[in-house]
Amino acid sequence: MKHVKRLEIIIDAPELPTLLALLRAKGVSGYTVISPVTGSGGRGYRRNDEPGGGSGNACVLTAVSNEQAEEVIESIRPVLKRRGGICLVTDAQLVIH
Amino acid sequence: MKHVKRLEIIIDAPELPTLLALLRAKGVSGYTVISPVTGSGGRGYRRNDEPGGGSGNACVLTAVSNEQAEEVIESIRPVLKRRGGICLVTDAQLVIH
Amino acid sequence: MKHVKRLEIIIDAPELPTLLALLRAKGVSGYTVISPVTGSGGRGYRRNDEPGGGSGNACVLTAVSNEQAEEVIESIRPVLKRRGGICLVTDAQLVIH
Amino acid sequence: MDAALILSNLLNPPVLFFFLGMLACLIGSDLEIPHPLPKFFSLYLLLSIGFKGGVELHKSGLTPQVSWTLAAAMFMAVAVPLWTFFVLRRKLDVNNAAAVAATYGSVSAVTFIAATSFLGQLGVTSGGHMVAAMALMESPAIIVGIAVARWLGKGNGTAFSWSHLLRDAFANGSVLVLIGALVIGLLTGESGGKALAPFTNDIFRGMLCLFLLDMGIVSARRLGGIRQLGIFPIAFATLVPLVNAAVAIALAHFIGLGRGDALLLTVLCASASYIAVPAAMRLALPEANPGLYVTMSLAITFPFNIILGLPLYMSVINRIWT
Amino acid sequence: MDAALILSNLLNPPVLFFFLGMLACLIGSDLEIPHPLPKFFSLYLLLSIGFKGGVELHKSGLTPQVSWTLAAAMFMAVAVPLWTFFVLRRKLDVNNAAAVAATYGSVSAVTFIAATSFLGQLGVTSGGHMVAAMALMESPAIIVGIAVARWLGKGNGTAFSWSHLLRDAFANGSVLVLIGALVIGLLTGESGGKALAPFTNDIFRGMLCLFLLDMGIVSARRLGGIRQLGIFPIAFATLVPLVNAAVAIALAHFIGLGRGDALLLTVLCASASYIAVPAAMRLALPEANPGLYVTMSLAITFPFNIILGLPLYMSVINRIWT
Amino acid sequence: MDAALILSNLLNPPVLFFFLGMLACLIGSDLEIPHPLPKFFSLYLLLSIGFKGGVELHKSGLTPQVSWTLAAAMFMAVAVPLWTFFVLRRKLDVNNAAAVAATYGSVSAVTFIAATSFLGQLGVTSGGHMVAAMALMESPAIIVGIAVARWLGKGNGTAFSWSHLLRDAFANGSVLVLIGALVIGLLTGESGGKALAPFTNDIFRGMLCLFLLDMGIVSARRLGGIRQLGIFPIAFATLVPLVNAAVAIALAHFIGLGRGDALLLTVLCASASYIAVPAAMRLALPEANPGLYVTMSLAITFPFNIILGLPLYMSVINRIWT
Ligand SMILES: Nc1ncnc2c1ncn2[C@@H]1O[C@H](COP(=O)(O)O)[C@@H](O)[C@H]1O
Ligand SMILES: Nc1ncnc2c1ncn2[C@@H]1O[C@H](COP(=O)(O)O)[C@@H](O)[C@H]1O
Ligand SMILES: Nc1ncnc2c1ncn2[C@@H]1O[C@H](COP(=O)(O)O)[C@@H](O)[C@H]1O
Ligand code: NA
Ligand code: NA
Ligand code: NA
Repeated sequence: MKHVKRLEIIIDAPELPTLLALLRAKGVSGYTVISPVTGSGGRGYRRNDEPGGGSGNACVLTAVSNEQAEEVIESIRPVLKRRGGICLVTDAQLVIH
Repeated sequence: MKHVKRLEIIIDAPELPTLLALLRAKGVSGYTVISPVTGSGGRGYRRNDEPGGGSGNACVLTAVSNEQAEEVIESIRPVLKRRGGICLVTDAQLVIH
Repeated sequence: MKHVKRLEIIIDAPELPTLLALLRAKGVSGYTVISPVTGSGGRGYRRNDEPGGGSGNACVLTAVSNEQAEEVIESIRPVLKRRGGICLVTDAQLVIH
Repeated sequence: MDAALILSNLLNPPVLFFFLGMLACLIGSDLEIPHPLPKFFSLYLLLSIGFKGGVELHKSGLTPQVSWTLAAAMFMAVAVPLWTFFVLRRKLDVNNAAAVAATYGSVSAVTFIAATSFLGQLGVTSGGHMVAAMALMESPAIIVGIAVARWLGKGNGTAFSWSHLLRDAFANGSVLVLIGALVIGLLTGESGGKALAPFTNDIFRGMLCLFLLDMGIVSARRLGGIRQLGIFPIAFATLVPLVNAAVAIALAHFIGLGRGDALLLTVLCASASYIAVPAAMRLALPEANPGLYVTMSLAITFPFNIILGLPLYMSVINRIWT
Repeated sequence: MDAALILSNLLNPPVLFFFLGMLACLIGSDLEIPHPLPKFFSLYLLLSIGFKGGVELHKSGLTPQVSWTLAAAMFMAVAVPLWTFFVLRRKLDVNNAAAVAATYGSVSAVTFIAATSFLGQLGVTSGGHMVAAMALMESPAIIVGIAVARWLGKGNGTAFSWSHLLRDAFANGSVLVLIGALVIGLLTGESGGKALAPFTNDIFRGMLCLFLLDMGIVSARRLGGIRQLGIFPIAFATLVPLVNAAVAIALAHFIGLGRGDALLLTVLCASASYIAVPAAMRLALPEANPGLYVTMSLAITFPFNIILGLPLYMSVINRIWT
Repeated sequence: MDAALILSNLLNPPVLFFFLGMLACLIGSDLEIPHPLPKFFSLYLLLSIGFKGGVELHKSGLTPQVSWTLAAAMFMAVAVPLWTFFVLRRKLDVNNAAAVAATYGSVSAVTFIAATSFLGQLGVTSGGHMVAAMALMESPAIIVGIAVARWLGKGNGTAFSWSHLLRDAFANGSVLVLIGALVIGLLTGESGGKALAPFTNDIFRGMLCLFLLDMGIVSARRLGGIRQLGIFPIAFATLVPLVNAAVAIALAHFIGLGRGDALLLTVLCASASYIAVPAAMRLALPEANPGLYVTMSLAITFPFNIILGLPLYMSVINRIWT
């Protein structure tokens, strides 16, 4: 088992491609996406019930090495600043094949 | 980065409005909802495949300040007692715009 | 509140029944399933957009006692080895009815 | 009960797709109708059946015959949950007894629909007001079940509240769509009926096939769970429909219904709800175990009625009516 | 404005299902059309309306009459977001003003569809090229809105880029399906039209009912939020459609449209977008608050047009045209 | 190969919607058909095509002609995965070679459907038993592929088991729906056929358009990935269909099929599976890379057949048959 940082990023669904591109640019090739998710925050309640579209969020879960973590977080800060959303960081252990 | 408690609450989907009302009542304005999710627990397996309805659960993720945490948890206990479900608490760091 | 290990297992969706059977075999009766989720890892990007099927993953969340954890993890290793996927382990506290 | 009836029931595409679904599950196929498609099919079926019924009722009007039928339906919808509750109480706790009673007091729209398409195949006519009867029978059992549980169920936290009770009974999504569509059909009448016919009538049986394909999968999944239920629920799930059917047939004969309407009333009384009631019970009686009442109605009573019940009730009615 | 018109509009099944949805939400029903079913319905409606319009346009061809109509539509699609922006700017910041202006400059396909089925009920004919007018009116408002925000909006990080602007305006999923289906209808003409008719025409009103049932729920959910908007947005959401409608009626009369086409042009100008524009604004103007522009168009302007607007505009047109 | 054929194929609404989907993806539109709607469309298409085929087969019966066709289909379904495997083995490991071989040995129902609607447009008749041929061709390739991989693939943990093999081949959801619907069509015959016709026939082409719209998006998404595949898979994905088509045409001519049936047999052999086989391979050969076999069949062979294959095969057949 390897000590890693578990990053959980919740952003506006249309920002997902941008975010994933950022992650890949930082060499993060492993991530899991849960989309759509709904929620509420500083920008109000996102019901995601708008006809033919919706205001859903996406939740991106990625386990990165403790070294990478800092850099990855800094790289996504601007997205959170511009489009809202959060990033939750927890210490975890990764079991992989 | 701010130290927070990451609460992960899993309850019977129809209880979601009640739960969110409780959270807002405690001043928790930020949360993310994943619904429906399925699962199994003391009340058996919830397949969520019942025609035209289903027995899904909802998963509510919320990052609250260490001070709030205790109070929020106590406020949702009754719901868990009455309708089942769980709440998982982890230490996390919150990155926000 | 009880100290537990929070296991988060992400695997190829068709493997879900196998995995849940393994968990139950180890006496784990409580778990939550989020499916489908998409993602990327050693085996490439899973878009889950294949017509009439899809390459989705499933995310299984289970809180197990610290004693159980080790054994459960070892029992699912072969699945991760054979079919890919990951297991993230975090320390958590469980609030239950 | 003659073989021709059984056969013409079995050779009905919807029923065959139900079997296909069961087969898929039993041979361990990965076939599944992912959420929320089944919800779409049930929504479509409730909307269409309700709307068509409303249009028919608009044509026929409220004749004495119709009123008698509705009265009989209402009577059964209140009587069945009451008598079954006291039977169930001998083996089950208050909450579970109340939930099962409500399940069997209410109706299964899809069994009703299967019955109408069965009649269509036999060329037996039936009145559109029977849909109104179905709509009337959805809610009373829910009210009776919850009320009984509240009154006899001591010390289960939740206090009794009429407003909650009525909301659980009528604000239920499925009930609302069925009744709403019925009223809309009544208001718009034949012009509305014509405008929607291609949607509510023509493609109806196809959508029914899709829904029953899913129902087959879903009920087969629960077959394993039946054993754990024990003998009492299994016996209840097969015998009580027969008793209710018998009473319904007598009633139908007494108020002089035609053979088609008689079958539909019988099926309504013999069928158990697995859409509206479970949803309502989950909200109102969370202490009751869905593994019990859903399994009974979905995995036992529904297939029983679809496969054996329809031809059986029909043949009995044929005997008596002639 | 005569009662008969209001009534024949209200007795339209789609409108009644819209009310049913509102009712469900207001009495706290658990009725909901789970994601992504509404997306399926809107996709179907856009595809069908676009395709049928293309086929019609293929028949009619580009007559002067048609060209004038399209020109008028284009003019309004550019004029409305401009004039409303400066009105809005008095109370709102640049981004929100631009977003609301784009919302009201663009069109609501479903209001248009409801208008056509309203005309159908009155037996008033209209031209298929009106769909082309609708398609033309979807995007200009988006471009104007974003452009204005970029030019007047100082220091909001994002730099101005034409390619982004055009992509946001035309690569928008809903716009693309509508325009794409229109072109496909144009290319395949009557043969294609006949082949798809059962899908695009016959079941159309039924699908519209399902979509409006959802719209009813969704708009009712937002009724609570209206109060927080304050008086200005509410007044804007009800008065501006009337102003735009008046201008449109004058324009329609000036270029000599028939009564049917006149109503459709009026409805296009009076309606506000809640599918294409919000999606585009979310991408291009994230700083604008969807709680404002979505609520205005969805919870106020849409019901207003569907319930009162249609008969009102029609009766005015009837007065003037005769 | 004459231009008229290409054109009449391209001016087919379903094909045009396929292009619309591709266009949407290439210009970076946010258009997408969210999960599980595509599953709904494919389920509908498989159910309808299977059911209609069964009804047709019920009419025609098992004539010698029909038997010969089915025999030829079976032969190709076994021969193709075998010969292609040994070609593929020169460049790919056992698992990938087996998975690709199975993919090309099996069939693409949607290519088949596009071919039938192409024939419909040309006014060329074809037999319903061709659907039976398609159903027969779904599974053998899966069996051959897995069997070959198990026998030649040393030391990949999983032991060989016939029961698993058969389940992977026949319990596959899509295969089951297709075969099940075929059998149901056979059992219910014309009466069943008539009852479901509005659902399975009338709205069929519309649903096909929706499905192909999604297919366009999905294949365009993978165009980028083609380059990484390298030259061999690309060549294979375009040349092998031509080889199989040639053999199929010869076979069809030899057993004296009509032009319509000949085209359908050709398309079956030339097409590659992207629904049933990938699902089965994922379960049985997880070591094989879906990025390879799905991309080849979905992003290269499918568009190739839909756009060029159909008119090409038809013109060759026209030459030879006259
Ligand atoms: N404290 C929180 N806990 C969990 N999720 C949050 C929290 N704050 C915001 N979110 C999620 O992030 C999304 C965007 O947040 P915001 O930009 O603050 O509106 C919200 O819709 C929620 O889904
Ligand atoms: N130990 C656990 N780990 C993860 N999820 C759980 C656990 N126990 C219960 N759950 C979730 O909570 C829901 C309700 O739990 P219960 O009330 O115990 O049936 C279950 O359906 C699961 O989704
Ligand atoms: N580092 C990671 N963080 C989060 N999820 C991951 C990570 N690596 C793999 N996954 C998930 O596990 C699935 C299978 O992983 P793999 O077998 O490595 O392709 C991927 O599709 C992702 O959904
Ligand atoms: Na009953
Ligand atoms: Na407008
Ligand atoms: Na093939």
